Amino acid sequence: MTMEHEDTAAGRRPDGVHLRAEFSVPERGVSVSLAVRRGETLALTGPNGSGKSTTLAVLAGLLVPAHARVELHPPADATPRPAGERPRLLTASGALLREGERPVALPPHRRAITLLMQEPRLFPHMTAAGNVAFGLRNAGITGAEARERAHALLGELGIAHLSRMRPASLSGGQKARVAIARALASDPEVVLLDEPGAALDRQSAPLVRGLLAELLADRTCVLVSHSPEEVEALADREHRLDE
Amino acid sequence: MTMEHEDTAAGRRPDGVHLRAEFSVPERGVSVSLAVRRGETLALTGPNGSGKSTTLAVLAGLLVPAHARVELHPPADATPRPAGERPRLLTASGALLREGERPVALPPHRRAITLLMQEPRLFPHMTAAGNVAFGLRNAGITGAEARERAHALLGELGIAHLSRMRPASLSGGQKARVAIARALASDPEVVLLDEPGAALDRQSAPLVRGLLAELLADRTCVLVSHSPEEVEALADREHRLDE
Amino acid sequence: MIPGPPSAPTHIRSRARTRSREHRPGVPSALLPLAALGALVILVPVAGLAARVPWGEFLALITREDSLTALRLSAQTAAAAAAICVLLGVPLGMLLARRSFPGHRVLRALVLLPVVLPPVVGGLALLATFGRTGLLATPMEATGIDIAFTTTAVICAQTFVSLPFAVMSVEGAVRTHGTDYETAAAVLGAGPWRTFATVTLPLLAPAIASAAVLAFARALGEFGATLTFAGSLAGTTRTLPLEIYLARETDPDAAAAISMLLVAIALLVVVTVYSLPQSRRSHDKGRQAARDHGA
Amino acid sequence: MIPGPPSAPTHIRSRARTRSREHRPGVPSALLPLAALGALVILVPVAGLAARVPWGEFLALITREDSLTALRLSAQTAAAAAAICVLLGVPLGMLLARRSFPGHRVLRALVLLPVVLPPVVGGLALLATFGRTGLLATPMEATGIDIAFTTTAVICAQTFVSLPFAVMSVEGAVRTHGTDYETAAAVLGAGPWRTFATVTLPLLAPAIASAAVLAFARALGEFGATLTFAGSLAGTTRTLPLEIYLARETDPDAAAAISMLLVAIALLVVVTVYSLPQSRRSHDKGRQAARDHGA
Amino acid sequence: SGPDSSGGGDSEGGEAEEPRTLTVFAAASLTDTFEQLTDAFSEQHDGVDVQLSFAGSSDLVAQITEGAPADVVATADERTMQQLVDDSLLTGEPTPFVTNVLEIAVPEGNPEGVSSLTDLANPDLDVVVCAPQVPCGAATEKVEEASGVRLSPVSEEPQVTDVLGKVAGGQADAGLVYRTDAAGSDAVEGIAFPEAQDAVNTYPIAPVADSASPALAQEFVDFVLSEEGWRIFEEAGFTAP
Ligand SMILES: Nc1ncnc2c1ncn2[C@@H]1O[C@H](COP(=O)(O)OP(=O)(O)OP(=O)(O)O)[C@@H](O)[C@H]1O
Ligand SMILES: Nc1ncnc2c1ncn2[C@@H]1O[C@H](COP(=O)(O)OP(=O)(O)OP(=O)(O)O)[C@@H](O)[C@H]1O
Ligand code: MOO
Ligand SMILES: [Mg+2]
Ligand SMILES: [Mg+2]
Repeated sequence: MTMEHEDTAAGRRPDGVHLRAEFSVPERGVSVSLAVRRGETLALTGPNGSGKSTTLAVLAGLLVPAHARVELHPPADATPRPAGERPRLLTASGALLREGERPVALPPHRRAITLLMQEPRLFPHMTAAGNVAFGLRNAGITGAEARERAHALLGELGIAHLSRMRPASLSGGQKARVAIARALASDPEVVLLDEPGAALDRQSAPLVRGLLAELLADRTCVLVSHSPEEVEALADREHRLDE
Repeated sequence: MTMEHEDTAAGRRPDGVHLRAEFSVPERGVSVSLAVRRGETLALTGPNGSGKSTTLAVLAGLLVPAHARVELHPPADATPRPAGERPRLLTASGALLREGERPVALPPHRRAITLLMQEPRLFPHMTAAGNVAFGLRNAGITGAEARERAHALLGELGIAHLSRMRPASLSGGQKARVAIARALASDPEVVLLDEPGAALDRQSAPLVRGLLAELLADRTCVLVSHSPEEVEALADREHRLDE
Repeated sequence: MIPGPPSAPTHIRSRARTRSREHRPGVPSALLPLAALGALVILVPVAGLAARVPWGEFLALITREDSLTALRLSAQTAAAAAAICVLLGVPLGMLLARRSFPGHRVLRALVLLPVVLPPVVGGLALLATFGRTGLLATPMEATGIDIAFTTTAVICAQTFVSLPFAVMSVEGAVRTHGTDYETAAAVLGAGPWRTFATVTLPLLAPAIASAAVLAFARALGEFGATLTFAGSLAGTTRTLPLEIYLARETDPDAAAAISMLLVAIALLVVVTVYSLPQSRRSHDKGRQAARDHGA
Repeated sequence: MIPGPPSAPTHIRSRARTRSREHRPGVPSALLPLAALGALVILVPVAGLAARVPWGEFLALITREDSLTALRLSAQTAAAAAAICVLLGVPLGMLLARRSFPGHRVLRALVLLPVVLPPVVGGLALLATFGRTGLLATPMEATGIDIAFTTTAVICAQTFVSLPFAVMSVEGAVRTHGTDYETAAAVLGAGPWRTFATVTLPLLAPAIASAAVLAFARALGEFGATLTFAGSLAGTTRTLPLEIYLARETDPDAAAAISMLLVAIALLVVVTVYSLPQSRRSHDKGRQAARDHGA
Repeated sequence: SGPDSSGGGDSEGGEAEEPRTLTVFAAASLTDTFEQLTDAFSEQHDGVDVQLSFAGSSDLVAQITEGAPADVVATADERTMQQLVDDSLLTGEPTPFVTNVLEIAVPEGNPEGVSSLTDLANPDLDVVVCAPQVPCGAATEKVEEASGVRLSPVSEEPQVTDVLGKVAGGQADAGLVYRTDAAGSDAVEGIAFPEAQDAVNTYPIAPVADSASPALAQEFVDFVLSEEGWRIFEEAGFTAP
């Protein structure tokens, strides 16, 4: 085990793998092993309860299985990081390894991964635009620029006119779109999406799918979906979980 | 207006209409007029934000528009009701009219209508079976019989093994099935379903659809759905709302 | 006794864990010093008090008949007051949280008055109401009710000062809780009573437990209103705080010891109530919410 | 001034309403008598007290210099104590709600102790801690800090008795609230501080307002601990409750009048705080939840 | 401290002197008289600001023991004062300045027609007294022993003011309080009874050792013991020691 840590401590994978996970959550009957290449969108499919949301939770750091290996690799041609910046390396037990140190659990907000949850929980005290700007601010974009980009993103999703509404007065599909915008706003390195299209209507679904295709083009992504069209349109590869 | 009340006070419609609604909610930009015949399943479709959930809320009594007319008619061949039982007649402003009385708003639990909400909120302190039994108890079925029927219904939905789990440890699709079971358990006269199939996986969706087809066969139902297959399989007729 | 294996410190145990661990949002670490300071503000004076207790004679002091009589009376009256506070406070808290009516805001503020009134003034207010020359003197005489100098008067005084805390804590919980689950129950055909009994009450259980504990604690410590309204007679109206106050005059050691007895009962009751399964539910809920996101 | 149209009474306005009305789950009507009884338990004694006030001389009595000095002191100290209670109570309440650590359950119970201790005993505890022969005498002498019998001591006493209420109300709210939104913030890359500032605090605003109000009310009414720990010096430590206590012996009319003054301040502050936009949010949330189901 | 810093004609003299503060801790039952005394004292001592702190005697003792900034202390009985003597917290011996005796207090108009201590033994009367642990209760016990009258009170209060309050409010039919308490209240009538002489309560006063202005403290004590001071006490119903 320790050996492996050393191996991956260098962090650059010649095979272009960006994200790799191997873990089991026996109490949920879930056991997964997968790898996603840089820029690739991997569709994660399977029946209800097969462990798709659980997998995303592990990747995002919300769930830390007893035995797990989650690795996020820097690009092969990465310039050396400025001193002080941590390598984004998650290992056994979802932990960050730095040479000579005891592994420490890396909390979700330090993983350079954003997750669109199956129940996305929009912040009730912020407007739709405020929710989207929240994602932007975490990436350091603030003020007028954040507002502008939030508005633009909501526009691309067809709900610019709702940007000043609170989540409580949005319809199910409108909320789903705000959540998509919020998750993608900050341009994250890795995106995990849990059934982003489930609440969309027949007309919008293809539009949103088109936008997602654009946004995910050269981004590493794991997409959970029950919709064959969505998988077809967005994913480079499908990984099926079975019960 | 009063005239109309008198008209419908008799309550039996020769045309077999069971449920009729005419209302507008200007602040949401929603204006609807529809009628559902006894035993019919009406699909309510339309883009996100077009007012589908709003319509169900009005039918169920969660939202009482300023100007509205909602009528629930007894069967044409209905035997006279036992004294004391109220006629199920909802009129202007979602109110119940009894001769010689001022109209009073009829609260949701007195409408003989159950609603499966878009966000169904399973009771967190009850097990899956407990949630389903809750619906049954409101129909007067209690104790061992309720438990048995709850278990059976969960079985038909393919999640019998989860009946003792709390909602917090269920997956999205598993929760959706419990919610379906809870809404249909009590054998209600009228059922309103808001996107029941949105979280189901590719395999289960047809199974659940089959079950729903059976359960809704001679029940009056309004079904909101974005899935053409679902509408095709379950609905007798489609009513489109447009933005 | 055969010694068991030494219990491992937490961080080692967690290394060898076989179940998954959930990420639980916590408290920004910068706030921890403030939290610690807050705990110290309360704990240090209690330690100061404990340092004054002659622990050698502690048992002798607290098992004196006076102390035991007062203890019994205090336990009974505080429990009765807490029960009444829950019985009246839950409906009032729900009403304030869920209905709006004219004067709502003022009523909500008025409910706090017993907290603002110094307890002695509270006692005077009770005298001005239920006393022999009080507001309700005539109806009370007519019905032959005379609570002056009785244990009932003690319970009245304790209820008066404790009720606001029960109301506030229930109201806060009902508000935070929202009405989602009640709405879900209504559209499934459940009437207000069934909804209240099977949905609202169980979900509020932790808040009700908190309300009961707060009311009990406040009633247990009640001094001024009891003294002013009910008097101080051993076995009938002299609760532990009154006993402490008296003992202090002649025997400060005994006063300190009885204070510790009060502290001990409070700890016992609070720890017990919070260990009941239903009063931990909201805690679990927090956990489950975290889990939820892994679901 | 041109008179506006007469404002219609509520029930008429609602008939002519143009907006939709949402079904809001309420309170089973059978509980209303209990709620009313609860309100009466609090209101009737306050009315009894008010009946004793010589309203004719009210203004003269409360504008005496003694009263005004005490009023100023009370307002300042209670505000300071409430501020400290919020500053320390929010972190401590969050800690108790969100972290588990050894001794968690006991700490949670210990936090309630100032409620259980009769205020006079609380004052003695403070003396036993900060006094000349107290627990902290040595470090305090070394640093030259001497708070005994100063306005600072009043604030200390008020903080000691009020802090538990702030902690309990924050803890309850944090628990009920769960961690859903904080988790959502974390997976969007927000660190603990940003999450605390932009998600936790705004969502807790109503609970914090409640905590502040409760702490302020309790501090305003504080009597026993202040008298014992800080003494009763006009302008320095003699707060309104102490002034009332003094007046009560010689001038019951003035005592009743000053009590009403206390009541008036409390009402003013409470109504004001609850009218602030952010402290109503949870109320709105309740409404919005109902609306949600119509969405 | 007072705003008036112009030099006054008092003993410690010297110009440009600072406004001086004198803090007096006094038993609650002295509230009225000490407020009057202080006014008179301040008139004679320009630039002196006398601060009064009233509490129960045992509270005063606890406070001074813990370093309260008192210059003078006056308690309602000798037992409590003795604790300060024992702890060497006073300068010199405390001096008794007044005494007080018990009286029967009944509501205005004496509705039950009480006239003697024996009347209080009537079981139909609600009688309140002080608890034996506090000075007025100790006096009550002595009176009971000396007279052979057995009271069965409905309440034994920890402070004499609580007895007074219950009688004044009509809650109790009669109570035993100090004469000064009965005299100071409009709502009760005081009935003297001969057995009271068996339990005379003495109030001592003393300057505190830690005082920042010992001379001024002594001046205040002297003023309390002066003829002028006595007149104020006498008017309030106190008796001479
Ligand atoms: N918090 C939890 N505690 C215990 N078990 C859980 C918890 N959440 C989910 N499970 C169980 O773990 C299994 C995997 O759940 P998961 O949510 O990962 O499924 P999923 O693939 O996302 O399903 P769906 O398509 O329904 O969303 C399920 O059997 C579920 O019952
Ligand atoms: N509580 C509310 N307050 C104000 N406006 C609302 C509220 N809920 C919904 N709306 C608005 O009303 C309109 C209709 O919403 P509704 O939820 O009925 O749409 P829907 O047809 O169910 O959409 P979806 O397919 O997204 O669920 C939308 O424009 C929405 O923004
Ligand atoms: O003046 Mo006292 O010490 O209350 O009897
Ligand atoms: Mg899932
Ligand atoms: Mg909808």
